[in-house]
Amino acid sequence: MSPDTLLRLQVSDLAFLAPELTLVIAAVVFSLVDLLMPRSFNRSAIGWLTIVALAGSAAFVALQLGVDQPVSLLNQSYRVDDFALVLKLLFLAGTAIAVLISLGMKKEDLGGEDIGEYYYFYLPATLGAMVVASSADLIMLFVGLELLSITTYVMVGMRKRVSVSSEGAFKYIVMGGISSAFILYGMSFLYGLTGSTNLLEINAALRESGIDQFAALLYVAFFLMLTGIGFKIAAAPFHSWAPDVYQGAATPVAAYLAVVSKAAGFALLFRLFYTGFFQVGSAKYPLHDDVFLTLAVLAAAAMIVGNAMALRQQNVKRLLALSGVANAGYLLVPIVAQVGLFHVSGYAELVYYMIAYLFMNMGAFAALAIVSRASGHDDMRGFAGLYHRAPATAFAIVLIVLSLAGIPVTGGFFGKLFILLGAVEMKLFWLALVMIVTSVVSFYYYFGLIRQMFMRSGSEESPIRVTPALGVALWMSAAAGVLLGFFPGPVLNGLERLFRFSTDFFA
Amino acid sequence: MQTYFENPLSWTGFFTMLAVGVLMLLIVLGFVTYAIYFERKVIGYMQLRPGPNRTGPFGLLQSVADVTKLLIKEDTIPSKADRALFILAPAIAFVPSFAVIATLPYTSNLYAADLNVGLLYYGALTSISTLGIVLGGWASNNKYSLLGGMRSAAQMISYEVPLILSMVGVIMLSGSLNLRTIVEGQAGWIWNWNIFPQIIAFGVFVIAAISELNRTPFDLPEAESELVAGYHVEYSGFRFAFFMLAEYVYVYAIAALTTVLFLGGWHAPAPFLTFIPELIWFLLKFSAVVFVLFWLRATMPRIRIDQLMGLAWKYLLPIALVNIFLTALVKELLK
Amino acid sequence: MTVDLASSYLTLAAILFCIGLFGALTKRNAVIVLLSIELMLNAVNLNLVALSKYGVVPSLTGQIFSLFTITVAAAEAAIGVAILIALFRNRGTSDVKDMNEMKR
Amino acid sequence: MLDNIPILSLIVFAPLLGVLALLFVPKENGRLIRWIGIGTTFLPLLLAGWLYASFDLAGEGTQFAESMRWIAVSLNSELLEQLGSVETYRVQFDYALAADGISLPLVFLTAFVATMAAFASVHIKKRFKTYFILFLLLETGMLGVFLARDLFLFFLFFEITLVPMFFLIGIYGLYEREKAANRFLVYNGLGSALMLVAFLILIATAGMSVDGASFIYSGSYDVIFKNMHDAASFSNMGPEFAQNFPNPFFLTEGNRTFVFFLLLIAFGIKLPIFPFHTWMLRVHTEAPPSIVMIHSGVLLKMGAYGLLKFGVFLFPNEAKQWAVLIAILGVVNILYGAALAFVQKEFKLVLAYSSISHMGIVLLAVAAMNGIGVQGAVFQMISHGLISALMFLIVGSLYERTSSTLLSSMGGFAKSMPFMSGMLLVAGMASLGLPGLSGFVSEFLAFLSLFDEMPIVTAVGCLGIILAAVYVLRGVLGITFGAATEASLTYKDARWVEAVPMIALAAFIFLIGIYPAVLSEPLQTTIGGLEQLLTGSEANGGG
Amino acid sequence: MNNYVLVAIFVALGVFLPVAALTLGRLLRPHKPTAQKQTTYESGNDPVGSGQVRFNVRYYLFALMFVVFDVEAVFLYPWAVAYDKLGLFAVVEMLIFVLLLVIGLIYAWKKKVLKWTSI
Repeated sequence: MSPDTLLRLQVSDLAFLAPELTLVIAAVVFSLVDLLMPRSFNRSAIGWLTIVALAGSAAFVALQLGVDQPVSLLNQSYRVDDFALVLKLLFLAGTAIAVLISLGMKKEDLGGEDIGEYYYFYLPATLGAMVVASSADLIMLFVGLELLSITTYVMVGMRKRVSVSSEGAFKYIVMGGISSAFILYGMSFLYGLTGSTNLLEINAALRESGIDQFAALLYVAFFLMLTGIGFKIAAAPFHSWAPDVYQGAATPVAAYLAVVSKAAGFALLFRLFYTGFFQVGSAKYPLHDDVFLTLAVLAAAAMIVGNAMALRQQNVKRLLALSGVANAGYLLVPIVAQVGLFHVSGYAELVYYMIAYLFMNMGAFAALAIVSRASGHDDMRGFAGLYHRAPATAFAIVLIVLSLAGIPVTGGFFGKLFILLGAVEMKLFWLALVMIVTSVVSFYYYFGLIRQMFMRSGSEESPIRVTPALGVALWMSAAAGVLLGFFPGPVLNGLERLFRFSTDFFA
Repeated sequence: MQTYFENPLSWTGFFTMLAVGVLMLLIVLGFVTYAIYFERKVIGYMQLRPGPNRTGPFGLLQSVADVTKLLIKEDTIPSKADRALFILAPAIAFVPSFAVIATLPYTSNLYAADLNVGLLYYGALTSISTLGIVLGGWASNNKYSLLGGMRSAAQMISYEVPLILSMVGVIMLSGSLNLRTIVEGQAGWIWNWNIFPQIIAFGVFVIAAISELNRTPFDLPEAESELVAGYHVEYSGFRFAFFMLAEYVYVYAIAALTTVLFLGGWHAPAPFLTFIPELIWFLLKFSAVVFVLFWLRATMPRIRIDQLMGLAWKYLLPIALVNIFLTALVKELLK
Repeated sequence: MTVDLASSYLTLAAILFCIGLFGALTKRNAVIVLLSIELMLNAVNLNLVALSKYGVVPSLTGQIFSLFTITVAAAEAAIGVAILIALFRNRGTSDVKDMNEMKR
Repeated sequence: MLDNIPILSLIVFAPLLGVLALLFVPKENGRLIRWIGIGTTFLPLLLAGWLYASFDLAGEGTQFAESMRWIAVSLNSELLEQLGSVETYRVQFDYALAADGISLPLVFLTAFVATMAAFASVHIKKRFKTYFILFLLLETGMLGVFLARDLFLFFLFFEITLVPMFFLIGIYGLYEREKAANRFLVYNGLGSALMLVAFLILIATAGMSVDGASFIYSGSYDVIFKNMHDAASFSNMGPEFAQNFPNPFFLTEGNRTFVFFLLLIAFGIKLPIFPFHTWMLRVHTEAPPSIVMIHSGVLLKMGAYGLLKFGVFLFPNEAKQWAVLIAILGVVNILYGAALAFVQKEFKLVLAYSSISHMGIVLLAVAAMNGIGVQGAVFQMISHGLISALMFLIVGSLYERTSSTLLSSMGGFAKSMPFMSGMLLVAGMASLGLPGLSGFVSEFLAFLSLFDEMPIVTAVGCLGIILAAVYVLRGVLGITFGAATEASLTYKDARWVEAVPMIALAAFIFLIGIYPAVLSEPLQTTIGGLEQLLTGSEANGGG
Repeated sequence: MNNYVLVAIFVALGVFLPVAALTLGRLLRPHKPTAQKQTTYESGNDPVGSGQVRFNVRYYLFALMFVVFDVEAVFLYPWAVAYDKLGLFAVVEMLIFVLLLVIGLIYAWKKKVLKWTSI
């Protein structure tokens, strides 16, 4: 590949990169604002500006939605397709809510002195997630992933004076570093066997040449990458870091990790394994089937381990972390239930559940932010007697918890339902059973929150003050959960219309 | 030489190369011995005193005597020191300084290794010496040496950045990292020498290079007045000699590199002067650079440490960056 | 694939990777843990560079990839140490075994 | 006239009107809240009565059907482009309600028991507003379950009952209320989860129908029913399609058995069948009396109803094949419940185990797999619903006075509380199956139906009736005529707000006992078809 | 390839020299250690505490800055070599890249990282 044959970025292509560029420019400008403004300047403004920037970026994404023919930029390494665009909207929405939650919290619980940095760090992290969603090249995928990871390492460790924060951040960076190394190591083999880092070219090369010759290496590459991605999406058995890291992180950061970071991991997994390994294999080495069988096993493990471990948790952040592990399992199911006679990729199901998951998880963290602001800790008992102290908030939390538990009629329920339907269509009965039985187990700890709020009395009786930002975040999440429950049709139809497996992945 | 590079490796080739290596080693050692003598003389004359003149004719054997003294001096290792690292540190400081010599070209035909990434190789290896210095400071288990080592490392890495960035302009002009190609690009009249189109880079390079050498006015790591002797407080005998040796070998390397990068290497300043052998031109330029280094030592006072760091990051680095884009701009305009 | 040469590089890379992984998971000193991760990433670099020359289809891309890996590894190491310093200031130790403030 | 009014929707959602009204009442105004709560329950009751009255006894199949498309999600449009002839392919969940002969009496029972339980809620002492809101939500859920005509809607209403029950047990129950609520939630959640899997498998296979150029997956009971019983109806999708692909919507023999067992376990938990019954004991002892009335009177019937409607009607072959198993499970339930009821020291537990025993009779009737059996099962459901509601109503009233339900601490109430004692006797007699009361009819039908098929099993089951007589008499007689304590003489008899529902419940027990046709006639409309189904299914079987 | 053999020879010689010199030195020099000789030097006083004291975090910050800009150089070098073939757009791209890093520099400047306050 000589430099002359490179497909260079044209100025006209910049329009396609507008969402990303918005974030970059905003991050740069905000950092300068933060630097140059005097100490007396209220840094919350940067938080609001961050939301504005996210909204602007989302507007650009929304304008691009519905592309017939995906646009490939930067020598085929960056794709603007509906797969990516929808996920980008998801990332942006999740980030905006996380920032909103932050705005309702005390400065000391977030970044202390560095509150300005705290806010605008969300931008590069989200940018990384967006790059992951859009890239069709191993290098690009990796760079995006690392931009996201490294920024979040810092965000977790932002509260420098808090010992658990540093500890969580350190654990996170060690685990994140190891997982990056695994992903990279796997990618290096994939590259070596095909001579390209472009996913489409990799797929074509693997399909053309047949894999018998070096099947072992290919399997090694797959398992290495899977291990790494398993860490990133916190699926069991690679989840051990999650509870510690979430506990160490500030509440909105934990929410961000649980939603945006995880969703980006799924984008990576989806794109990498679908595009990379689609129809790759031979009679002797059915790689493609093995890949998805492995994912199924991983999904089952995540669901079982996540839910089982969450049963004993008293700390709500750790609980949500483990619930996130279980949810990673649920989210893997539609990826496993892939192409069949009457079923093409679980994209719509996956994204629908992701949307529901976004709102319910953000809502749960907003609730935690409200409660821990009043009680000063993250323990379950902080919720005790909430019904008496803030009935409306308690009601909103009930809606969110119902959605998390997957009780009808909520977004969480329909998300799981459609995932199950897909799995059943593909005759993955065992996986469907595991999924549903484990989600029943999850009732126990989700309803534990309800037990605390309605059936116990707390040490204090005074009403809890809910800051407007937190209130908005909470109610928005609760309302979205309910709306998704009553009207799942439009969203799902929209997703179904937008996503085309053949064009979004293979054009 | 060339034949040995192109043909498959044979034992003859290997031994030839070994011979070249040994020869270079001897030359470098000779250079160091007399560079020290030369330095003392230069500074002596500048300060209106004779300099060393007792040992041998004109004091020519002074350095030899000094080396001999170091060789037979008792070598103490502090009981609290980390023994393994303490022994290792001088070697780590010295080895890269000698290894970089391998890539320097002297004339169009006289060179050791012809690396296509010569400049990168130079940059990569020199930074290893920093490790030796930090290790030496750390292993001594002495407060002065630790601080000296840390300071030295901080200084060296700080100045390495402008040093490396200042070379980017030169690379852009020649389109290669190969030192010989860079010199080839400066043939012809004197204004083809990189020093003129890259005058900004040259300024940055020289300042950064002096600082890399830990020489006055940037010799803070060994600031006698506050840190006794810096990172090598605890070193004596020949171990100390190796730190010194590394320093002077770097003087050699930097002087040669400056010549190659900016002063046209072996090229004569004008085409009609090419009758003088290339090696002579090279040596002339080389000696001039070395002399300037010594001259500076005699002239300049030591700067303060806060000024030192500020200079690197606040002035040299931005200037080096600006230089890169100025070069790019000019190249685009001239296209 | 030029199997002979490549496989020796790949084996070396695999060994380095495993040493790094072992170190990252078992060492008590946090700095060594970070170094081990660097070792893993460098094993990957070795792999990439070797495969860019001896892979099935040799190409420069592997070397470009390794540049990015180096960059990312640097950033990761920098932040790792920064976090470690913050932790050390809070806790006064860099022993991984002491990082257990959050068990339940 | 009825054709124009969505009466079933009105029945189902009438309680929500009360919820809406309650939201605007300040929570301090306890009296008003109670009256709104009780008053609201009359709405569905009246509507259900009207429904019962206007039910066409001569008609076949379902009546008052309502249907509205709710969720339609198009699927895999990408594949369709390649298929060509198919234009849309979607999953469709309808809001579909309809009443048939089996659901009709159950709806009435639900509305009736709910009203009675609302009266019994006078025992609730705290957080009235929340209580009644939850109570009415629960009623909506229960009514919906019996009327839903779409698998998905059924599941939805089924789940909706879980949450209010959880709160009602957890907030208003006795000392171990949280544990009871948890048990309830997890067990029932598991049951409904398994049910969901079974439903989804059904939807994804037998739920397929072709409407012009549209492929539709739906949860419609009618579609699935048709497909399950008529293998050929799968091929109502165009012939060119059937040739090109193996039918992907085919349930293999193994799959059918698998789904059947999923359903058996799912509804078995709710029913509850023997090994899955522990949660129900806790609920019976810990929940407030009014809620136990609902629970024992209605919620347990949801399991039986589901088993009948989805287990037996959709899988007649499998049900027949495993009838012996079901019968044995029934007998185990009967004997186990009866035996343990005999040794309990707590009256509530006696009643709880008696419920298990009585539900065993339902199973037994179901196992018969004939018209009389189904009739017996429904009779038993209704009868037990009424009896246990009455029992727990009385127990609640007694508990309010005695603060204990230990058999040892109660006795000789006949003197101080003649009315309540009388009612207790009526309930007890009905429970042990005294002729002239509802229990007799149902038990008679149940045993009669099975006797032809499995005489030995039936005979063993009959033992349970004798045991029932023993434990009921032991409990009831002890309370009414046993040795009186000093305190028992000071208790006051029922207030009118307690007496009215007791009388009403007892009246229905008598009514069914004396004039069973009131129940059997609407039943016939559905069972007629079932007879045919069961006898004919062997010829058509194998889907 | 052979170029690197020569480089290796240079490295080997670089290693050989200290080893040889120090071994030779051992034969020549006296070796009479005393405890006094082997104490750590602290301007003639008895040493206090450990020599490996905690040093200022500032050094670390410089290391960080170095890493940032050294890695920048890794990208600048290939760019500079291939500069003639890349054209104006690559200049703009590199300008953006460098500007982002300069913002990092400004950040450090404003946060007083570059100001040397203590030892």
